[in-house]
Amino acid sequence: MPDFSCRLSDQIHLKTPIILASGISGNSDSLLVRAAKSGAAAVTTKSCTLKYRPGTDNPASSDWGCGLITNLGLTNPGVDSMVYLINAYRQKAAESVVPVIANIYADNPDEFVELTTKIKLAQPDIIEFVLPEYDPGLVAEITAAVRVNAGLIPISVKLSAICSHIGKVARKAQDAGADFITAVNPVPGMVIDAYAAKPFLSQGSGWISGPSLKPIALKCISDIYKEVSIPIIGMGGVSSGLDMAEMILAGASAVGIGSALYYRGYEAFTKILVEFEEFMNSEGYNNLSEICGKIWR
Amino acid sequence: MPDFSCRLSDQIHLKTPIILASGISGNSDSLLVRAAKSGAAAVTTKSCTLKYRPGTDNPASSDWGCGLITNLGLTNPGVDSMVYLINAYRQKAAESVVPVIANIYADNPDEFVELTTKIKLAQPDIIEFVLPEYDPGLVAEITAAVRVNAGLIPISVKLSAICSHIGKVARKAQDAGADFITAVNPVPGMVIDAYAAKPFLSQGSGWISGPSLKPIALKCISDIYKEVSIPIIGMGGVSSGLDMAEMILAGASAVGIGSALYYRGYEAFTKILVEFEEFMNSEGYNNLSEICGKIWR
Amino acid sequence: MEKPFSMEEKKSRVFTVDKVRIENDTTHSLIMKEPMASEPGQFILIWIPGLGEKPFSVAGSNPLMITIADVGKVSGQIDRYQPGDRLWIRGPFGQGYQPYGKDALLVGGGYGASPLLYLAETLIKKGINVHVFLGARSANLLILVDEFEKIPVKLHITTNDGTRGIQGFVTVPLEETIQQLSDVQDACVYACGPKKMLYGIDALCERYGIPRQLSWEAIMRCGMGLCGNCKIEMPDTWEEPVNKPGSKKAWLVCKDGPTSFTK
Amino acid sequence: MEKPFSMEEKKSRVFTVDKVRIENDTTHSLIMKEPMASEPGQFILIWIPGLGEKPFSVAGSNPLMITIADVGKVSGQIDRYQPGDRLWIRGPFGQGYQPYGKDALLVGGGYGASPLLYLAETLIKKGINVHVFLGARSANLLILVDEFEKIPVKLHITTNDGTRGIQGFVTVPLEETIQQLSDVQDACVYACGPKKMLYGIDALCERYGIPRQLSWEAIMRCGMGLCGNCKIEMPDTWEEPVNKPGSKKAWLVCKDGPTSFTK
Ligand SMILES: Cc1cc2nc3c(=O)[nH]c(=O)nc-3n(C[C@H](O)[C@H](O)[C@H](O)COP(=O)(O)OP(=O)(O)OC[C@H]3O[C@@H](n4cnc5c(N)ncnc54)[C@H](O)[C@@H]3O)c2cc1C
Ligand SMILES: Cc1cc2nc3c(=O)[nH]c(=O)nc-3n(C[C@H](O)[C@H](O)[C@H](O)COP(=O)(O)OP(=O)(O)OC[C@H]3O[C@@H](n4cnc5c(N)ncnc54)[C@H](O)[C@@H]3O)c2cc1C
Ligand SMILES: Cc1cc2nc3c(=O)[nH]c(=O)nc-3n(C[C@H](O)[C@H](O)[C@H](O)COP(=O)(O)O)c2cc1C
Ligand SMILES: Cc1cc2nc3c(=O)[nH]c(=O)nc-3n(C[C@H](O)[C@H](O)[C@H](O)COP(=O)(O)O)c2cc1C
Ligand code: FES
Ligand code: FES
Repeated sequence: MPDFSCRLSDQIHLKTPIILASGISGNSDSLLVRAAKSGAAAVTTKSCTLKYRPGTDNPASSDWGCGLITNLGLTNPGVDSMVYLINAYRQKAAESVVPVIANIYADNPDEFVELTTKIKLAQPDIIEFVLPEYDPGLVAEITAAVRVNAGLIPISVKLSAICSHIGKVARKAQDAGADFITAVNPVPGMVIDAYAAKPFLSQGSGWISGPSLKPIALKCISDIYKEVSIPIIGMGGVSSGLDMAEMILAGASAVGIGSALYYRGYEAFTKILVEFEEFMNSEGYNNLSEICGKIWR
Repeated sequence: MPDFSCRLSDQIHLKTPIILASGISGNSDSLLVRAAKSGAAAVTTKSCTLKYRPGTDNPASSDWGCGLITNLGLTNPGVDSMVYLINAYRQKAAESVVPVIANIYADNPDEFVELTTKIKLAQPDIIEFVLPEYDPGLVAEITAAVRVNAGLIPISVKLSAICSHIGKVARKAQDAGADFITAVNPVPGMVIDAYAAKPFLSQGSGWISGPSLKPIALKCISDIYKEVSIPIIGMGGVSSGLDMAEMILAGASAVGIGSALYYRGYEAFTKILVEFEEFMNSEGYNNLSEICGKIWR
Repeated sequence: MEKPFSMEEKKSRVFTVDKVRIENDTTHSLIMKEPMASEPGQFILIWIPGLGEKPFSVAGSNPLMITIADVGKVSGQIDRYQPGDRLWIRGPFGQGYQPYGKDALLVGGGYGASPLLYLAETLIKKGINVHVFLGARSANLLILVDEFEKIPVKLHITTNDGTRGIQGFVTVPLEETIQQLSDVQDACVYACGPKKMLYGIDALCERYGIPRQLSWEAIMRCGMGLCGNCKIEMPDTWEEPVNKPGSKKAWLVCKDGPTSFTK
Repeated sequence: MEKPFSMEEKKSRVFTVDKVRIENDTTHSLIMKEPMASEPGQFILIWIPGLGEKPFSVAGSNPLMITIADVGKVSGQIDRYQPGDRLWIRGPFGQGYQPYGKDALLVGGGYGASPLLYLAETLIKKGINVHVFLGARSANLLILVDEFEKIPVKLHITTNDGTRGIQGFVTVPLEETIQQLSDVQDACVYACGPKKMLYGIDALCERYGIPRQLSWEAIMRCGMGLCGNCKIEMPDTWEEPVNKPGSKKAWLVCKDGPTSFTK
């Protein structure tokens, strides 16, 4: 069996490279436990904001054929409850516990400082944050602010597939102190029902994830890989072991899955890993570093 | 039967709203004739540059399951030959002739001036141009330059789905003199073959068109529709009459098809129109303006 | 390696109301013109453009039928629908009831009875012996009684106020019937209704060691097993399947359910 | 309204060489371990990662077989492949030959013979009477002769220099055979080879009023009917199908072809 251990940094060692992406089950300690028990090597909480957000009305999501569209409106209990939730997760997971990545979101640097200070109380293994805009100056400012306030906790900047010149932006984030890059967040999209003459989602538009996102994500990840030296947590449309291989070949050190839980249930973690192992065996690879970024070698 | 006539401006009247998108068969006068005879209400030539470009090596395209990826490298005979080709198209099409949209591409405003001056010799019905970057200042500068040099010929700015704040950029283009907006050009993507440990296309990455592009395109078009008052030539993943309806409902005045010719052949034009007519009849619509942008009413 | 999913469109489709059947003061059934391949116990999502989308049980598949209690925004709007009106429906979703054993005991509380007529018909076709237990607070809240009377089932009715059938809870005639079964292992209780009733029935079944399939409700958002909003905790009697570790404390109604099966 | 296409993956898959058969100095056949459902006359695209991708005719489908003349970059690389080596293949693409009538006259020029063995086998199975005409400049450029000798066909060989078979062009024995046919309308010529040969055969067939299916070559780029690079003009004898207006002057080898059918 190939060696799947995944060393993201001196502090962060994952038993395999598969991670639960943010926003999937991430508002429930017991669902995070379920993900951990189902094979996730790390779990990410739902993006949390300073205050509770109820989220949007239904319909908030749909399978439109080539992928999913969702707009749940950042439903989350607020950062204080999230700290509680992370602790509850650790306690309930007991010996099944895996590292937890706390995802935060704010509109401006000041809020990010406050959020970082608060989420730090839960001592997450990584603080991941979603940027409101991809202006390079702002990216640097927010990253530096989170970096300073996170103390010893490593931080990851999560970039969206719509971030133009994503490689350069990732580089800015690295220079401003990011320990990892998480990529990608989905692209905006809209599903219209012609008979209703209305967008399907209550909010009009949403974000496109799942299979149709994969080639876009692979391009982003390979662009980032060429620009940075820090590890990339890759995601976007991974639902099989081969997808996972492609993402690592493009330059990801670990791989997040989200929509795959719709296609394959919580079993997705083990199924994808088994398929990935088949691939590694059939091609004679022994460990992850052999294939990470290999398309460029 | 509903009234399909499509008045893009005082000068440009199309018999239906369906257009051949740029890059599909657009380097051959006789293929443009075939498109016109197959039901295209207007045809667009391949993007042409000042000089001949041979294009990329194979593989240059693939059907990856949810859509297509292509990177043909702007293969085109150069603007002088394109002028010749447009004239040949008109002559060969004879009574089947439909308006021709000449698409041009350059890296900088100066080249755009030269290209516009040259392509004008063919007296295309519309000059459409693809921008090298979406910096708002540059968009305005290039649009103004093309506008001045195009004389009486209407111009359309073609925007890509990766253009962030696409509505605002379209607004800039309108303010700088664009008569129409064409949207969208495909998003960058990469298809990787895990067993080969290589990107599939010879150039590494390419552009994603076809079904998986549709929700992204619909979002762009609806964003543009909210910002501009000029007509939008919408495209991106349209391969059925319902897709076409969705795009018009989002705000397009006419609809381009490209990848659909792969899925349905040149028959795509009539098939899509027949399906669109079925939709219009079943919903009791009488003409295009009733549904254009209706999701916002 | 095969792709782990098929690229079918799962978007809402337009359905047209063919007939409306009044079940009681607040409940009625819509019979559509179109069919939808589905199993009893599965659910669909009904979208009223501009208003919202809510889950409903499949109450018949060919043509598609749904039974709706008017309790709020979406159900209230649907309540006004007449033949010819259109609804947008996607589905079916979730795990349905699985025919099991030779005796079936179907228990419906309030509009929880809605999927049971369809289930009863399916079980009868398989040669299974069907008992139906309908309970409600009062006679005017019972539904589908006339329909059940038309098919070969043994029907037991209870109302809390005694306005129809036996006075009391459905669990009373249910327990009597369980006691009369020749082999509880070869029978199954199928229940749908409020959470409290399900917990009660589960405890009763556990006492007698009889298999049961319970259909749960929760507030759904994504309906795709992603957001986690529909998470419920299963009763202690429910054993965690080995392929779903951790699901006992975190069971998704939209994806793991809506029906659970305890043998 | 149904979706007009299925979301199947059409990406390249890995195939492994099982056997290599030498056909002549520059041509050899690769027999793969895996099958590929396809019809004679269709083509596939072979990708050599890092090198390029080129079209080749299907020369057998179960297992997949291809016959390749070493003329350049990709074919030269494939020429070196041994059992166990891997190739990346997608397809099949395009329109194949359609079995037609009771007599079949198969004409191959040079490596143009490559799809004809597979075609002959398919036609024989349908009870069609098969003649095969193989032509080349010289004996050492002929291919598949031994293979055709093993199956029940009437084989005619020509070489320009007379080193094997009749000296001259394939059109000579072809014309003789056409003249002997009892009913030219119930027969069909199937040809594959250089463009010039195809034009010649088309003119000959036109003179005798015999149906023909010709397989064309062109330089392909997208292989998807989009770029227009594989466009050719069909001979004047070719009537434009009503559902393909304008295609006579703009026929796509990758999508309309590679085989044309003139009745
Ligand atoms: C798997 C599943 C299957 C379901 N099957 C059916 C079915 O077959 N028939 C059916 O009528 N409903 C069914 N429901 C419930 C249904 O989805 C809606 O919750 C119900 O119609 C209320 O929606 P609304 O928009 O009309 O009410 P809202 O405007 O959302 O709510 C109005 C008020 O009613 C209360 N309320 C909400 N739901 C209920 C409820 N279930 N009972 C009593 N009060 C409630 C709310 O708390 C609120 O105070 C099912 C739910 C699930 C999860
Ligand atoms: C529908 C279709 C089916 C085909 N089927 C087969 C087949 O079954 N077997 C097969 O061997 N080839 C077949 N070909 C031709 C094949 O696709 C390639 O063109 C050929 O193998 C050359 O590719 P290359 O990369 O090796 O040569 P390149 O490096 O591209 O070319 C090298 C040199 O060879 C010349 N050349 C290119 N093609 C040919 C040719 N066809 N004949 C003679 N010289 C040529 C070029 O002009 C150049 O000078 C088919 C082509 C088409 C369009
Ligand atoms: C239902 C849903 C909710 C999501 N919520 C969040 C979120 O709160 N924060 C975030 O950074 N990403 C969120 N995402 C994005 C995912 O973390 C991931 O980046 C994206 O879905 C791409 O991966 P996938 O194709 O595997 O789903 C969400 C995705 C989905 C499908
Ligand atoms: C093979 C191919 C070549 C293309 N070439 C060009 C081009 O030269 N210039 C351009 O503006 N767009 C080009 N496009 C983009 C199309 O015009 C269109 O914007 C895009 O494909 C989205 O539409 P579709 O999904 O219907 O294909 C090309 C698209 C394809 C598929
Ligand atoms: S409703 Fe979102 S997980 Fe069930
Ligand atoms: S190769 Fe592109 S159209 Fe045929």
